[in-house]
Amino acid sequence: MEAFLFYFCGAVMLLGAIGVVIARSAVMGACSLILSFLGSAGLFAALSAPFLAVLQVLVYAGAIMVLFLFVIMMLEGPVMETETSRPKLWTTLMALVPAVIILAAVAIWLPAGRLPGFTSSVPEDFGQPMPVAAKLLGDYVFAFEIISVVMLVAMVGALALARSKRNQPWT
Amino acid sequence: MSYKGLPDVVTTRRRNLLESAYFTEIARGLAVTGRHLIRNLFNTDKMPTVQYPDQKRDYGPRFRGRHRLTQREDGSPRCVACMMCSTVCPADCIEIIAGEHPDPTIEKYSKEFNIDLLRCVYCGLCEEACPCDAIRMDTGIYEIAAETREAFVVNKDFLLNNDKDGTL
Amino acid sequence: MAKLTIDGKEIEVPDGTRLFDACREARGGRDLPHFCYHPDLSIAGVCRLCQVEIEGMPKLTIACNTIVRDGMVVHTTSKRVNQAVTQVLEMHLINHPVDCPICDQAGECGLQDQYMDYGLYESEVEKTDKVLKKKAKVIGPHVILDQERCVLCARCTRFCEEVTGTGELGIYNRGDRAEIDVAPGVELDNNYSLNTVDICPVGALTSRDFRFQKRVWLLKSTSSVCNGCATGCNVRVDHEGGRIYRLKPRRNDEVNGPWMCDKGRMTYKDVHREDRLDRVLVRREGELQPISWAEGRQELLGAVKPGGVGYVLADPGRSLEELVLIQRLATELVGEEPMAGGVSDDGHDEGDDLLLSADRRPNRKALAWLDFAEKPAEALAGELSGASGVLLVFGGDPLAHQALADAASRMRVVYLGTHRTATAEAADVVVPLSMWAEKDALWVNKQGRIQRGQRAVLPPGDAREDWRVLVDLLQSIGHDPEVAGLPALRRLVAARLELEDENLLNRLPEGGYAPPRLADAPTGGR
Amino acid sequence: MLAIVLEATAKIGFMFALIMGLVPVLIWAERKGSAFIQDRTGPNRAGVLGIRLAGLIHPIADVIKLLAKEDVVPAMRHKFLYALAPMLVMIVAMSTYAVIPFGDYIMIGGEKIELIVADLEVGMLFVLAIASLGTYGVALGGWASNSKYTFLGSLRATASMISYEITMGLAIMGLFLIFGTFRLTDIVAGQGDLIWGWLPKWGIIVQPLGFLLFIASVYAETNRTPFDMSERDSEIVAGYHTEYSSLKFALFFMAEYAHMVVAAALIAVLFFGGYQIPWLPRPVLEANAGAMLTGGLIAGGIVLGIIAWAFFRRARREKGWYNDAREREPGFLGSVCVVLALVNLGALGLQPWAISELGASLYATFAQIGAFVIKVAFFSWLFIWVRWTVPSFRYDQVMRLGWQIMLPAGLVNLLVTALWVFAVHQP
Repeated sequence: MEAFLFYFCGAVMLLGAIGVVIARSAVMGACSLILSFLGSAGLFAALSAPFLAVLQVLVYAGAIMVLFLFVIMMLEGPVMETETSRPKLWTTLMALVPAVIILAAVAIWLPAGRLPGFTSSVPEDFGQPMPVAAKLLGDYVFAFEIISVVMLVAMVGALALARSKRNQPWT
Repeated sequence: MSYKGLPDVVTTRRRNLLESAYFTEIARGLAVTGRHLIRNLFNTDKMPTVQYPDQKRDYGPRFRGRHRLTQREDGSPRCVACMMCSTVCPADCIEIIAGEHPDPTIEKYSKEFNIDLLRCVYCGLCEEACPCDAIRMDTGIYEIAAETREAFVVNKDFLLNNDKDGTL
Repeated sequence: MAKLTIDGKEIEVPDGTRLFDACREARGGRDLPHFCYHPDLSIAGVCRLCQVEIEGMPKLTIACNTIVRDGMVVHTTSKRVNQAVTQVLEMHLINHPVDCPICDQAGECGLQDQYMDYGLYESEVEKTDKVLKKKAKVIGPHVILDQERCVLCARCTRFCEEVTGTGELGIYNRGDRAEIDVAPGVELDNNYSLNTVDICPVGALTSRDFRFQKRVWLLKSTSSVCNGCATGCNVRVDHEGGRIYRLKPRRNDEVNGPWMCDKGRMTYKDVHREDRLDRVLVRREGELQPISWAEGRQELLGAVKPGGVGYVLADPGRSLEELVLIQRLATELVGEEPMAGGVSDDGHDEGDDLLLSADRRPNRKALAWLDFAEKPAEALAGELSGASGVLLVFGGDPLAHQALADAASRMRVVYLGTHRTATAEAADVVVPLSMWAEKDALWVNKQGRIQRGQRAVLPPGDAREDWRVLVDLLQSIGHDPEVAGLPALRRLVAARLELEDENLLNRLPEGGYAPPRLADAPTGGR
Repeated sequence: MLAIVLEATAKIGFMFALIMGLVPVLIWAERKGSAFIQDRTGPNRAGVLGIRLAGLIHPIADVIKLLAKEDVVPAMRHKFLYALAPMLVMIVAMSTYAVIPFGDYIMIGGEKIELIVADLEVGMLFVLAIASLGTYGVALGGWASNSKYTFLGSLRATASMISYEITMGLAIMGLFLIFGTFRLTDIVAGQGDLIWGWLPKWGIIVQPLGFLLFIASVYAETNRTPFDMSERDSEIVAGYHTEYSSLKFALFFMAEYAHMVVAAALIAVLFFGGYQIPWLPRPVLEANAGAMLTGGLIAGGIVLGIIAWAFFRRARREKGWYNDAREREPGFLGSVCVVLALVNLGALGLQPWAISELGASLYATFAQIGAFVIKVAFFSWLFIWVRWTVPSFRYDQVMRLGWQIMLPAGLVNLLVTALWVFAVHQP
């Protein structure tokens, strides 16, 4: 069961990832990415970490990707699959070669016998709300808050940049 | 200038805190709609809705229904094809083709008289324009149905022999 | 010059002016009420409607029979005048039937207009007391008479006496029995009889052709030029819903005055004739088959190519612009020689000395201006038998001549025309053209006067503005005349005629323009 | 294994039946309710052999119509996403129910079965996560239709969902703090207590502001008036589902009502004690099962009798109105009521006052399920009621309300609750 879930969710993730790369339209790419996120959420769930799984869906698939999609749809507008040129050989190679190298590296360095029929060895309270909270708001509270501030700054900056172009007064 | 003593400028009152919080106001609105609901639930018969095909309203004698062409005492149509009705018709729904009548005392008559009931707006201007009282809208028929658009173009024979049925 | 005061307004008119005309001028173009007065007829003074009050004269005077005098003080709208006009009008209306709903004149009726201005009283005459006379009496091939409606203004009788000199109509009996009629055995059958209908202020004389066809207020009018003969009478095309109902003369004192012949009035019927061409026809398996415009255009462009065309034949029935373009096209296609402006035997009939010209083509003068020679049928037949390839025919019906038909039988005939004529039947490709009322075009009458006819109705089916077809043809053989619209086309024509002002034809005056340089050019044809 | 599968199937079946049963009833209630609110008669034509049930047959006719209709699709659509969108909406609407407890437990053969499909520890978060996925159905559907109206509709839907999801999360955060869990079963169980011995410890009592924020944002999430800007008829035709027809449209349409039901269930579970009957905890129910059942049967019989009498009176009055099968309807319905009343009274012969212990337990369970269903039905009706009472907000008003008022209010609510919980629970 565990192995089935792992392989299934992994396949979904990979499928989504491939879709992101090969999708013609940006909207389809975004949808593939969501599929990939859902796969990873499934992986978390298989690791008995429903909190993380739900957060994955809630934050990434539910919130961030909706914003992505929103922006893409705004920019692309209601237009349908436009004709795009086929990828050239050298661009394909540039993508394929690193991929093959990474795959080979993983295959070589991955301890043999670990993958099919593996057994879980995550801690019992992995990904439960309590320990996650303890880590975020206890051990790493400073980093967490700093990141929040950085993101706030980035948000204000983005707003300022977007505004200044139009030369409009602040409302 | 003020109209019937009403003020020219309508001043709106600022909402107070309770009102702008919406929820109490929404509750009051719910009470209003709920009152209507309950009242109608227990008085379904007193609703103003007319159950149309089963019940019908009575219309006054001046109600403008489907047109008809009137006849002289000898049964010939009164229409002399003066085109007043088709000229005044705002919907341009009356088509008349005039012709020479074999009877020299009548001289001009309408060889064809077609009304496109789909275009007609039932304004009654044709009745008013007619100098011979030849066209009237006093049949009281307002249910007009046909299978094709062409069937809604009714001719002289139809208009002269108007039965009291809406089907064309 | 005489100075006089009319309704408090001082005006100055030449000596000998009729007071009626002076009043019109003083009243801002508004006529005095009148039935009998007509500027082109003698003064009768019978209707008594144009009465005016002249200070110093004890009684009211009719303005039409008064010549202005210096220092006259005239009132046309005083209470006395108005009362008098109303009473006279009531007199006129005593026996006039209440026929307006079935009267063709309704809408352009003098009596109606006058009644709205001066009447509007309750009639004291019972309908049953009215004197009954003959209604709907056919008095000629074109005219029908309703004696009850007549107000005895005598315009029609004067017209028949003074203009045509035939004198068919007269006033018979006296008092309220007086009536217009023709003498027994006489018909009102001169070629100008419908003018009596025009000048009749009421519905007594009506046109048999137009009778009950349309109420006049529904008609729209477009000014045009009659194509019936070389006179080029100015006409008003009355049409509605894409259909022409009648032609009326339009006053042009240089050409036709206020009149027009009956033959010319009937020419509109050709526009709606059954045998009008409205599709491109191509001969397939011996039969003329209709095809779409797109296909037909390809067919036409394919046939009309330099080297492929052996002879080009035009017709003086085409407009000036078209003739210019046809000539240009012919020059590009076949060179100088193998072309003709038409068959000089065609389009001649009996004329009269009033308006109808023996030359029945509206534009023969233009051919002469363009040095676009017409040729007799025999000569053409000879030339055609020497030619080969495509015979391009623009309008007319040249192959009605047996000799020409025989000579052309070896050639592929491409015919651009308006009706299914003998030429169309003999042709391999037939392209529909528009007729005079369907296009904005220029016509040169026999005086050498360029007149403009405007488009009244749309051409039938696939037919379109002819000059566009010609420009299309010119472009396809690589000689773009670079005309995108009518103004450019008219400039092209002006340049071809070497007129002093290139935009002259775009600003043609109402009555047309006769270029003095071309006035002495020889008339084409016989 | 078989038992687990059977148990899960039964629970899923119940929830599915509840939702899909409520959807046509809600559609009917929407039409008939709006009609009565506006002094109209509402649907009353469709009927089977004259039985019209005041318009309840109309949803059935609608379903048949939508199934039989031609599926008209825009030519320039994005084929895959266009087909995917309605499925996505329906899947999302249906999967949220997994974590909603519809009853306490039921004893079958000595087994104690929890009445919830999946009792997740992060139950409420699961609901939020799934609900956030619901945006995609709307957004992609509108985009894939390739029409300006649908596109505007999907943009608006996306914007409002992004805006109100945060408020929705914040609004219930206080509740989590008070009950100390995300698990919905625990939250419901916690609401069975009484404060000071008489006030039920419902969510609305302990979190009134949270409740207001939650209900408002839930209305926004379900795209119901006054937050219906993504399908506002007067501005953008029908919004994101303008280009959908036939069964695809039916999916969107049903999903809207399914969403309403889930929203109503959530309101009931979070703020109104779920299946808890106030002042009647389960032990009390079990102890007095016999008396309550007997009383209930007698009361039911009397009420049914009154209804039957009303029907018969109506039948007499309507005689000669229609001259067709419709005239038989009140008489038929009256007879049905009489039969039901007789069944009720006849059940007294089974001596319900001497009910067994197992029977008492079952009675308590079904009473609680009934309480839950009644609460869900009421809040579903509230959705409809509000729609026909409150006019819509403008787009900018919706955005301002969401970001400038409700979000700060949610934050304040959370802060105050956190401080209170800290003060109370800190030793």
